[in-house]
Amino acid sequence: MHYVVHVLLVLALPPLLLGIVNRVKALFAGRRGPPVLQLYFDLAKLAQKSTVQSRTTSFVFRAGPVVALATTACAAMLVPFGAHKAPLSFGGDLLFFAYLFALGRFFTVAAALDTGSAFEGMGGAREVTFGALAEPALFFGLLVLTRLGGAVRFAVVLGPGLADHWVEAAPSLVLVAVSLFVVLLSETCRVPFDDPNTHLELTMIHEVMVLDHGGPALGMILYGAAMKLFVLAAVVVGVALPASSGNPWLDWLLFLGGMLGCTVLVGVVESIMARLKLVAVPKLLVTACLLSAVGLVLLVR
Amino acid sequence: MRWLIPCAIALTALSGVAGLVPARRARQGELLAVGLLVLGAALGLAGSVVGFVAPDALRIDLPWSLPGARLLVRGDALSSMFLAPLFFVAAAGAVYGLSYWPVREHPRDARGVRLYYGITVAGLATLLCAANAVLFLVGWELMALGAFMLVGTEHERAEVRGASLVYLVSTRAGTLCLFGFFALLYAVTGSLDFDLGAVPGRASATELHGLFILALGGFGLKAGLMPLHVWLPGAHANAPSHVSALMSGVLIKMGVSGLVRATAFFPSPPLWWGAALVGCGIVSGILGVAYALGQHDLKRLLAYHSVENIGIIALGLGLALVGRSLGAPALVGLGLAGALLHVWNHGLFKALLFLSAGAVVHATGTREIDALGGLGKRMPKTALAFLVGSVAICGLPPLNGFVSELLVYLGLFEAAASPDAPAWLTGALGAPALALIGALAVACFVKVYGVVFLGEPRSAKVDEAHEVDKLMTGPMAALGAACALIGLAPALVMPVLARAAHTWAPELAEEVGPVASLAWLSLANGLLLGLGLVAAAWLAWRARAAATVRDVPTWDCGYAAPTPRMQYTASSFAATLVGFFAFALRPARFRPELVGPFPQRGTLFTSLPDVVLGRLILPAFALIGPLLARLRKLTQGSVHAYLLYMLVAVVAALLGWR
Amino acid sequence: MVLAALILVPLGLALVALLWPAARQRPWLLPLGGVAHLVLSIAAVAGRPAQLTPWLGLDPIARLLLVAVSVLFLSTSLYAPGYLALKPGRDQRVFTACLLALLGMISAILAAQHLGLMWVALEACTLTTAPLLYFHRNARSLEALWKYLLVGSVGIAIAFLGTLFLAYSALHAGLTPSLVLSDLVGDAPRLSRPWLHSGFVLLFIGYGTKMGLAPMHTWKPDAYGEASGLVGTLLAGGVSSAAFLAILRFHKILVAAGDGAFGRQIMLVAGLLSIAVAAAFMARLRDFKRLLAYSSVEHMGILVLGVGIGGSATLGAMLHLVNNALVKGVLFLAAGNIHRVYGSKRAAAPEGLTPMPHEGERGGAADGADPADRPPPSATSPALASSAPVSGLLRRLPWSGALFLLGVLAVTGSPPFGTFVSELTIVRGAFATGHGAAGIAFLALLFAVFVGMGSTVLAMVQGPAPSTLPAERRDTVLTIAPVVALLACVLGLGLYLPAGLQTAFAEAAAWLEGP
Amino acid sequence: MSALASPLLVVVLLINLFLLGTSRVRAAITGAAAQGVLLGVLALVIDDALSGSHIAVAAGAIVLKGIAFPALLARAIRDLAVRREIEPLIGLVPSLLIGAIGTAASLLFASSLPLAPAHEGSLVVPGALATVFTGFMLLTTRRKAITQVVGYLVLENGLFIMGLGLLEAMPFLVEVGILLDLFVGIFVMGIIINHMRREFGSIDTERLTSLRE
Repeated sequence: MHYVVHVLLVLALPPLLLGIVNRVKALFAGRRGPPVLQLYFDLAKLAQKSTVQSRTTSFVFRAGPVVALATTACAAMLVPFGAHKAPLSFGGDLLFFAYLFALGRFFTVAAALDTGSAFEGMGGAREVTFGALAEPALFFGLLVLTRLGGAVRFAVVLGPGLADHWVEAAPSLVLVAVSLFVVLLSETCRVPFDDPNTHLELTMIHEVMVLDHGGPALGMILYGAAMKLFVLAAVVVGVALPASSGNPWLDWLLFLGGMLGCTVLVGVVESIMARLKLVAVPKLLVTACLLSAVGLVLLVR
Repeated sequence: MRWLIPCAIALTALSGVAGLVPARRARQGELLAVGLLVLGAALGLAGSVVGFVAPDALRIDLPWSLPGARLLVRGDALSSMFLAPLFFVAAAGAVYGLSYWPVREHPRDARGVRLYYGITVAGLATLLCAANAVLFLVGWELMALGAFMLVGTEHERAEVRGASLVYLVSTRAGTLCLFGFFALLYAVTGSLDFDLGAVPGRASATELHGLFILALGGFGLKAGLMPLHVWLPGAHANAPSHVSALMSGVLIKMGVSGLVRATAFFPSPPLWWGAALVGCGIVSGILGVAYALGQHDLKRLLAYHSVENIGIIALGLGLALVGRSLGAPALVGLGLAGALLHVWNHGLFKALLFLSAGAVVHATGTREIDALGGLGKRMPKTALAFLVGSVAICGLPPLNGFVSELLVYLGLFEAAASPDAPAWLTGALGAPALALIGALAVACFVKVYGVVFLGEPRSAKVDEAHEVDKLMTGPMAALGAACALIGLAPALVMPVLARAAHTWAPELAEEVGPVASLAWLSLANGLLLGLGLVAAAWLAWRARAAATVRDVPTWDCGYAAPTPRMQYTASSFAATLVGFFAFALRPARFRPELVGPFPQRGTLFTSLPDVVLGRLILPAFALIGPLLARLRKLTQGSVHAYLLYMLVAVVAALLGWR
Repeated sequence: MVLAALILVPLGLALVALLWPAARQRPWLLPLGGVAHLVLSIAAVAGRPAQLTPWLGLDPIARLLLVAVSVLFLSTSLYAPGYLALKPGRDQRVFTACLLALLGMISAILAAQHLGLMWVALEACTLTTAPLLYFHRNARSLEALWKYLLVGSVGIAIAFLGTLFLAYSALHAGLTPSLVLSDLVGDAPRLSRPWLHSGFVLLFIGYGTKMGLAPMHTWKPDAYGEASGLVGTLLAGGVSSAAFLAILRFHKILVAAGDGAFGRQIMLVAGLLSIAVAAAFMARLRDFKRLLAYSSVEHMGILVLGVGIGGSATLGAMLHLVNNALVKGVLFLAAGNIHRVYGSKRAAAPEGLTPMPHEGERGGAADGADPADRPPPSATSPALASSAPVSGLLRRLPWSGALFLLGVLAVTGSPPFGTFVSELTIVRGAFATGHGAAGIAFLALLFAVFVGMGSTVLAMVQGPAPSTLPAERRDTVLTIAPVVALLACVLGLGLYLPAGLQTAFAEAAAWLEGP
Repeated sequence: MSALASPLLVVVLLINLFLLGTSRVRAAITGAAAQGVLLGVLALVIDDALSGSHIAVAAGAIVLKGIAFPALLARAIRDLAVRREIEPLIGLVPSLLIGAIGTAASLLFASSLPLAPAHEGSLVVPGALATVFTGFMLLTTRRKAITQVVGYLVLENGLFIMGLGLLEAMPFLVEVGILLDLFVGIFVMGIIINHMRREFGSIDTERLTSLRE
């Protein structure tokens, strides 16, 4: 039953998050902004469109969006939502989760290179570069969580036990939560790493890689990006808000509330921060890495 | 039964002789030779299977008249662990060689290549099942010298000569370390036979340290652990590709097998052994892949990835050693199982990558990454093979690379959760390092695959490249299938790993490792593939429903006439990441002098020479040479000086020694 | 009687060679002598230890060496006719005679149980070698000869002084001085130590000069560098080994006197010194015949080191004695072929160990034009003028090239050649007898030696072959088959020791160590 | 051990110093000859009992060392038109000094060696060592091949003295061995010197330095 809810949430909710983010930004800018459901309309429209593909491209170009979406969806099946178990859970699923995104990155960048465009190559290069720096930060975070939980699986590290750890290990958990949030921002290509609505190809990361995609493929990409935000937000919420009331339905509400909070936070960050210079991005990622490393040290001393 | 592996060795050793026939019968000759080698490999595979189920069935113990020598052949699970990939890759490479290096294209050296190939394989098999130092060293040197002849195949080219000399000198350094190792072992145990766990009772602390240092020197050189990797890139890059596959896939693993065997002698090794291996592993892993990122030469790049993967293996083995020192069987089991499985996996996907790279070289005649491009359309099978290899070597699900890295990861997280400092330090350093290695590997292989196989050809020669024939694609297919099999059904190999790990550390239980979670992993991989198929199907359906236009140029942000030369190059792709590691890699940039408003046409050229070789060892040689040359002033041909030396000798000896 | 025949038959044949009229058949006296000698020596070794006179007899080491030298000479003698056929207009008469006489003298050294007789024989070796070294009759060979003779004679003189000291030690002890080995060994405990010690030192230096131990090795590169492959083989494999046996006989006296440690200490130092000097001088040495000379110095050092370490290393030294003698044949004969075809003793510049601009990039390795590439002094002599440096042997002279490469691998102790077993045994002995430092130093020096030899030899066998060489110069069966046979022997010794040999080596080691 | 031996040996030592000090090739050869004759006499007086081997050795020494070789060398000088001055690598005075020091050192060294009762207080051993040392000096410091041969001759003289100490003890064969060998050695050297003159137009062995790394 709850697995069905889990799957439904994963399939239905992601576009909404992006709508909320945009709405928050609009409010900060003092505009009304697009409707919250705008992305749903866009996806529906894109699904109908016919596509134009460069003659340079091969099957890899079409595989990009497919793999990106598939990996994200698969990852979504691993993350417990709030107090609810994930449909798929096994020893080491944390690592599988991390490497799924790497797989998605591999094919997205490959698809970008398939077009042979210098701009998309540039974007791909940035994607893998920053991805490589985000990886250690993520793993230091996972180390902290597993050391607390005692096993390498979401069900344990984000389980009810975490609430007690918040009592004795609050400092490290705060640090980890922050660094995971930074990782979320970089993985989903939000400000301050990348600006989803910039129009200068030279400065883009994610957007420039998908320049040549159109129609249904572009739809899959947008949908996949939204789902990625959803999944990572779920992890951050799982770390930051491990509360669980006795009632399962209450737990769902709790979780949704946490997600809303996290999304709004993303929106706020985008509104109050400017996009970093590309050269400054690594510094931020290394900082995140250090944060969670410090968290680990605090834990073992 | 017990003669299975000796027969395999004999067949492979002699296979090349069959190829030594006059030119007009050359084709039959090489077919016969490869046939013999494949037959021998089949026998050997059968033997390794026997080794897993009934180790004692393979044991041979005959007297041998040389001092300290015994014909002691042992095919236990550990040997089989290395024998299996050896024979598999060797057979694949031999078949591939039939159309990659045939006599009709290389009349002068093809026969030699086949002969030395067989000898190398035989040496490898010999040393793997040898249980006596003399027999081991014989196999070891057969391997080393055969490989040396193979590396020097195209010795008319200066680069090849340089590479083969560096290889020869460093392999000799390793062999001499092994002389020392076995001699010291003899001094401690009084025998040159490998009997497990016999040592520590009698060994003093200094002897223990000496043993490990000598073993690390000898086997680490062969394995290519940083900073002992100096010979590896040149040799792998300059050998014929199926030889590179054998060397990178199997030969360097002999260093690993040696380290595994050597450490097996010590039930409770000093803690610093494991720590040292973990350190070497991390350094090799990160710097290896960082070097790979900066290479322009396709095969040299793959060679540096061998350094990286050896680093991962060393990380696992070091973890197991740390676990053994601390008496933590979980670490031992996971670390060793991960290392051994990675030996298999790397053997498979690195051989696959070298074979497909060889196909590219064969079709285009260049190893220069930035001169290639767009081969995916022209050589689809090769491209697919390379893609599979890339995904596997990056350790990405659903292929085999992920499984072994998962085991190592689980061990590292286990260690990180443990209370005592050495263990959690290992985990806390190892896991993020492994993550970084994986991410960098992704960057590197996206780069290679994208630049070589995607986009547009960067030169005319590449434009008219054609797919290679079945003799070359067949072996690639076999290797790729093996990668997929281990990736999708990892639970199958767990019992084998458990047996091997048990042989190494008898205190371990017969079945080690998270078999259950590996079954779940297969399920998750299945789910991943399912989702992918659904998405692909939907996209295809939409594409059929709505018209799709295909014959337009890439949208290049409004630029009218893009040319292939405007594509992003491999060098630029990796520039930023290489920049992060500049402190260790010391990249060389040759940038043009741009003056005035309308500067002359100039070219930028970056390169990443090996720091250890280029800035440490070669300068050292260049320094020592003149010093010794100065010594030569002593013999400038004056007979008076010669007589004077005698007088001095007489006086000194008479006064010194009475 | 057999022993006397071993000495007299070659001498007689030498006389025949001097008197033989026809130049065409004359060289075939050498194989005749070789076969006869081999038969005789096998008879001598198989027969019970024949001590007919107190003056002649075979101690276990001599048995080993006798057969080894006999095999070496036989293969050399089979090589000789083919070689001399390619050298018309040289004085074959004296050459042939002296080769045979040399064989007789070497057998005399091996069979002599009287140290004075042994000394005379060794000196006679020096003198019979002189015409052999001067075979090419040019300035360089003359210079080499002068140095060889002067240094050698002085060394021999010192050895004689040592012999006198030894005798005096007996005289001083009030014994009737005798130079018969068995007597000396018997009376050893009562010999006067100061005389014994200084005598041994002098003998070691004197015979060490003939062996070519550093720092008395200086004549070796010159002599071997100018000698033909034949002569080099017999000098490096035969005379040096015989001189080593001479030293061992005195060492045996020391051991019997309970002073083995004294001799071993000296040998340990001298051995390491010789290997070190050889290694130092081999670095970047491009003249491959001098390279072989230094290799011989190195291996004499290894022999002495093995005995100096003692214990199981002694067995290693015995193995190495035979292996080295045989492999030297391979090297010098193959080098002779190469020298003849290329007309140059100089290897091309090696690649790879010199720093290269952006290594590995765009195939851009160093082009090997190093400043040390100036024309060699050998270019001054007319015979070697306009000679290209040696390269591309594997293409131009596949047989000789491969044999040379294999020989170098064998001489540097690569498995599965016999030298590997002996060197491993020596290292083992070093660690087992607590000479760990010496063992490590030995390994390090072996590496240095390998770098020196390896880089030069690779530059010779690999690379493109010079196109200037006249096509008619190539390998012939007569100049290849003997080398192959010798290499096969070395390989065989590395793979299997027949029971007889096994006991022979064991006896040799026991004879040296035991009472 | 007759009383004559020691004085004779003193004279031998003096001849050593003379050889080191003289600046004339011919003088050097004459000195060596004189030393040879002295040694022959010494062989007769060294032991109280006079045996056949004594006479043989004495005769051999006088004939070879005293007459034959010097004559050979003298002829060589005449034929090869060698310049008459000895050209030492180090000055004559230094070589004299070193020679004196060497003689003293060999006396010291010999005193550390216990002597047989027969030779108590005799100069046989130190004389032998000093003469050997002198020979070495001549070999290492004299440029001309001829003078080096003289040095070798003196070296052998030293050995001969040592041998005299054991004359009655040593078998006959060895003594003959020395003389024979010495003879051949000098003979071969003489031949080489001839060739050398033909090849290099001089017998200045300093020029023989083309063989080197």
